[in-house]
Amino acid sequence: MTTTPTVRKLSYSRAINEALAEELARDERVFIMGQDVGAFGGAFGVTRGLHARFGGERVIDTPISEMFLVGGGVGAAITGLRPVVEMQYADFLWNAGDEIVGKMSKWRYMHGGLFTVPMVLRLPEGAAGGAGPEHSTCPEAALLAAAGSYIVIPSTPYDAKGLLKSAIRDDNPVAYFEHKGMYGLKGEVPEEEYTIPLGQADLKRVGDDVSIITWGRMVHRALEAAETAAADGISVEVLDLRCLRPLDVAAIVATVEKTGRVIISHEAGKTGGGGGEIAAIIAEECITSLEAPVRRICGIETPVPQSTHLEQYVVPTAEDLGAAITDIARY
Amino acid sequence: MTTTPTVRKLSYSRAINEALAEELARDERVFIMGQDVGAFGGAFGVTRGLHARFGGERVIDTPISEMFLVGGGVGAAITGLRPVVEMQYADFLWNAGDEIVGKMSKWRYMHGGLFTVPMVLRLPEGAAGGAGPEHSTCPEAALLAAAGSYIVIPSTPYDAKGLLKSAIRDDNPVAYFEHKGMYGLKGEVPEEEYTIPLGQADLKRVGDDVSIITWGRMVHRALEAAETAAADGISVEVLDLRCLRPLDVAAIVATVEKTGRVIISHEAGKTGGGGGEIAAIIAEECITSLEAPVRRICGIETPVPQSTHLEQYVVPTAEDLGAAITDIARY
Amino acid sequence: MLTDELKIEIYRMMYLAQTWEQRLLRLLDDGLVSGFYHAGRGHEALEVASMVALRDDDYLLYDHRGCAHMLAKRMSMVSLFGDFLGNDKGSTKGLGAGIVHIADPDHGVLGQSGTLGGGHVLAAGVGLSIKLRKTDQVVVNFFGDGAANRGTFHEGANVAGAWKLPVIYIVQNNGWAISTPQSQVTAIESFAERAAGYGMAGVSIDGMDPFLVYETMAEAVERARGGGGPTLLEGRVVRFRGHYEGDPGTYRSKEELAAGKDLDPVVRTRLRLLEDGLRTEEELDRLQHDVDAEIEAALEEALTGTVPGRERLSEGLYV
Amino acid sequence: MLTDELKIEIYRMMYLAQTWEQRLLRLLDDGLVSGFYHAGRGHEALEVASMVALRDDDYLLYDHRGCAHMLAKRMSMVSLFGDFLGNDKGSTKGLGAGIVHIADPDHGVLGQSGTLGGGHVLAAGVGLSIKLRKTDQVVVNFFGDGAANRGTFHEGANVAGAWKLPVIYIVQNNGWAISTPQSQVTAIESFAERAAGYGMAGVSIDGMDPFLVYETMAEAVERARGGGGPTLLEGRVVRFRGHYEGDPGTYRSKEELAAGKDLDPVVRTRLRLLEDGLRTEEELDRLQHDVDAEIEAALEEALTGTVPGRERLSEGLYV
Ligand SMILES: Cc1ncc(C[n+]2csc(CCOP(=O)(O)OP(=O)(O)O)c2C)c(N)n1
Ligand SMILES: Cc1ncc(C[n+]2csc(CCOP(=O)(O)OP(=O)(O)O)c2C)c(N)n1
Ligand SMILES: [Mg+2]
Ligand SMILES: [Mg+2]
Repeated sequence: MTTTPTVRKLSYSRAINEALAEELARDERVFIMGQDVGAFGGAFGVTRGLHARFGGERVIDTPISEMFLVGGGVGAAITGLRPVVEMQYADFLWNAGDEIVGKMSKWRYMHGGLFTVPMVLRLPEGAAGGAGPEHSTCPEAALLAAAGSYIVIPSTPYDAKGLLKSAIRDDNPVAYFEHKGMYGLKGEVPEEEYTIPLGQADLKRVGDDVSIITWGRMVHRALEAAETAAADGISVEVLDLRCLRPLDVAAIVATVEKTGRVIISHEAGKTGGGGGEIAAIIAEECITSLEAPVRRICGIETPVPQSTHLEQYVVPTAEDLGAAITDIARY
Repeated sequence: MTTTPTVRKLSYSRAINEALAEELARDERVFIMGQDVGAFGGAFGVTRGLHARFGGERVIDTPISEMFLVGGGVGAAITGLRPVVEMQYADFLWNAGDEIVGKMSKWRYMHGGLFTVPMVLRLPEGAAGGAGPEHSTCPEAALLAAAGSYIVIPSTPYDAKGLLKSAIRDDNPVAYFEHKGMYGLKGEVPEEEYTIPLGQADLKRVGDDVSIITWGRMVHRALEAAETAAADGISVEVLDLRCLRPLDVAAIVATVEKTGRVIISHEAGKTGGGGGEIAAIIAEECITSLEAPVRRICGIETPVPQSTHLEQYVVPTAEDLGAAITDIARY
Repeated sequence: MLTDELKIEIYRMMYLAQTWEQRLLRLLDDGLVSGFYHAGRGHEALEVASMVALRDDDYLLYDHRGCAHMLAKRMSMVSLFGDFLGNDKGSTKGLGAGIVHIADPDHGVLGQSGTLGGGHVLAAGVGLSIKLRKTDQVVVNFFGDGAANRGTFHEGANVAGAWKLPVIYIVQNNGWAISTPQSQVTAIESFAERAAGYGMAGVSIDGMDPFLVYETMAEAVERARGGGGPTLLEGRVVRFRGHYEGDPGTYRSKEELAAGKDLDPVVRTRLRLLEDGLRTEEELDRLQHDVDAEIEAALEEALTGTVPGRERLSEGLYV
Repeated sequence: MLTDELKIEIYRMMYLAQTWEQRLLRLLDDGLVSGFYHAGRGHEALEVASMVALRDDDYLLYDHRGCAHMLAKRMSMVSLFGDFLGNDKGSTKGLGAGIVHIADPDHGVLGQSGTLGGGHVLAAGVGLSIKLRKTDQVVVNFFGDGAANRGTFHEGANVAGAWKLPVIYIVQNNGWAISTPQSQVTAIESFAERAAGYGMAGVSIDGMDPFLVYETMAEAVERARGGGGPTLLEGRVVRFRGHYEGDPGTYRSKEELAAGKDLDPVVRTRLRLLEDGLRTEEELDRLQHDVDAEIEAALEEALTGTVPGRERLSEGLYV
């Protein structure tokens, strides 16, 4: 008789921490830098304990210099190291725009493939607790045009750990978005080491009538909405893309062909969010499978207000999704 | 008997220059700043003559400090002036990412509407003559998510002048993209003053069978392809969006409903280019009018190579569009 | 000139700023005020005395460290409370709200960049605007020792120096950026050492001494108004509380903090006024009592405000 | 130590850089080489002598002003020609091509940021990498007086100073950024004045004197290798040609340019070698003749290269 392994539950934040610890231990070329990532453990506590365990040369506190954080990471990466850079907020990618888009993403290509740029940018994103217009966005789509870099957005502790380990080991640069509102979220994470390949979407729920294609924190609201819809007899499939690059086009096409009714949902505002790209791919690749117009259920198209009172209206809720499901199922 | 007014032809570059001169003369709050925009006349000669005519306090040479260019522009705009800032290359918007996305676009909203930010960012874009990965892109879609700023991309001398004058007079910030490869392009520009409202697409060619939705320099390749297709009996409509924000959704829907066959074309790479947004809108708003899948004919999905030999393969040609037209017409 | 009346006014405003913040912290404790607050306790002398040296039409780009600079720039306390309460009594009518995006054009309060250091280049642009409009205004940009290392500082300071713009950069050097001590991320002791590289006047002073701050600032303002160009004014200050409310602050030693608190600018200034015989104990008690009442009255009014509804979510995005 | 042999080598390399560039300009005239070229004529002493003070395993982030630094860092001339011809003889096999993105990992040539000043922060990261890997390499970052004003400089220099990284920032101060004179956009005369603000050694020298450059550089390298931290080395130089080929350069007076050309580092160094009796006229003629032949041979080989086909457009994008 085999014993069921005891299932361990970890928070999203701890899962990331564990991935970092394991990779720091495994490969001495890996190091972490960012603001207050050292003894303080990071603005959100994600790097807690790493400074004590690995020391100040592996876990480095930096000045408030985002261009250095990324550009310096590139410099270290092309000379043999594997930096994991923490931005205090994902929104700050705009403070290092050229370093991300022009240097991290292009250095290898534009120098004829002579270098690799194995670095990971950790980007805590999302609306959570009134952090305002400059500390609350989900800017992952800003990097869609930045060919050369991968874009990873895990939605569960399990995915967060497995994808981060792959990202650190990958020789391409990776922008890794982690939603601040999920740090406390708990989920199963095996004791044993594992990795998740970049570029594979994950069916978080299987269904027949309607597909929700989503990523990041919206996955959970989609699952909630799917649960509610099930009670009404509508079977909803939830596809978590997990990566915007490499993008799992096959998984997108498969779910569209299966249900013919698609809702795309992300927290970022609709215009210029990643959903446009997904909708376009559907319109190109499998439009004839559609039984209803595509719908995007996304964040508001304004900066995120500072006031928590208004902030609550910014991100689509499970109810918003529920209404869209009912609508599209009836179409 | 009325006399036909003599039609004046001006280059795209001169049309922009004229708009600048007229607005500098009309409103003393307007000033220009940028690298070498003074006596030198700008890297591409667009501001030639303005320094001599308006002096060094209206046409200001700046250091190589893109964050100051934009952020300083915001500072001037919220204290009563109307800066027109020239970036030497549109790609450099990434060097001032936070200033554009976080400050220029958000300052008004996030301070409760207490300020206006009447400024124009002139952004010379596009592949032309081997300027390489960091001086050749068409990054207009990078600002799609930057609600608060308008995005203008004129394709003819007439549009360039009329839209720039409107942009300068508008109390909202405007990112104005001008394709370097069009500076020499000539077209009719009336002697009389005129402006073109922001947010109105323009049907550059009327047709019945296939719609090409496009903007910027690709408009001309689309017209060329349309001409060729006409010889084969395919009637192509060319819709020049002219602005990505405000976006003329009605014009998009109208042309889709008319022809049912849509090609979206832009010079920027397909993934993360503005075409995704347009395709998504079609998939949401008028998918039932489609007789064929949407097609995107766009630039390559790599950085633009430095070598002119390779650069020629980067931007879709009229032939590429022609092939797509034939294909989609037959579908 | 630092008259006796000005000294009293500076003290009054410091006391007001401190007490106002205490009251705000109680609202936070009561759950009435949401979000991040970075208490300014300890920074009152630098923030208040420098602002008292300005005119109403001078500009301020404040920083996140408390609200004393805004109060001293004569923003209404009702508006400030309203901003934190996120209601329509606030300067931003509940739309911005919270310290980050308070503003008041009538008093030259231009707002803040939430990405620290964003103000460095804005300030240079405001300076350029003043020069082009040929007024004799000045603009002040506040920031911390941490934000001093943003590249925006280089670009703003270089232009301000090259074009002799009327910009005053005030670095509130409390030695810490959240948990990171200045010495770990910066080679120099004083940021004023960077001024010369931009052709700027640079001065580093005890930012806990309001009268010294006032006099240094008055000089900088005079220079700026007279076309003499920008100043980098460093005030050495002490952050009494955590980086934000809730920060355990374990990275800082008890001794360091205790030594810092001995320099309390509010307490010491009161003593000085008494020692110099400018006011009696009773007079100061009465002054403080009046301030307390003012604050309570302002809060009372602010609490009558209404929180904006969902329909106002996009208000102010476009003109 | 600057031995006589080193002096000859420095001269040889300067002559080579100058002649190599002449040859390249002929290719440009002939339409064989595409694109933007920013001639380095006049900058040879600074670019060559500083690189001669390095080892092969030291790193270089060059700038757009000519190719003398790359040549002196021992890049193959065949590769360099191939890069400009955009063919597979180039270091980037015709994929990067043109001065902006030449590279040679074996000689530590890490490439260039086409957005000027991008290298400032990369260099600091390379310095950090050296420190973490505990080698005694150094990294050199070249840039002009114009690019010195990018905010990236502040962020890179601050870190380099704070962490005593082995970075040498070389500013090639030719007084012009395209048409914009330094004095119009910068308050200071010498960028070395900015070094102290970062806890860096700063020195400004005549960049037209290769032996002085070598000695100053040797000191900076020794300091960096020994853990003494970064240096900001300003060389005052003259740009003999337009900003790019085709720039009429009307913004600069004939007198200024003529005076600059009188300082020709290649001509004057030859004279010095003769005056000091290190070599005879004939010996130098022979040396130059050999260099000329080397260049022609390299070009001949480079011209046999093949331009990459369309199918290679995305090569090297991902690993
Ligand atoms: C560009 C940017 N990077 C990082 C942050 C996050 N952050 C907020 S406050 C802070 C520390 C600021 O330190 P300092 O400038 O010294 O001001 P103090 O808090 O000490 O008054 C940091 C890192 C930010 N808001 N903006
Ligand atoms: C960030 C950025 N801004 C502007 C440019 C355009 N540009 C290329 S060269 C140049 C002038 C450079 O001057 P300087 O740094 O003094 O070097 P020099 O050409 O004199 O050697 C400019 C403005 C650029 N490439 N990158
Ligand atoms: Mg501080
Ligand atoms: Mg120069």
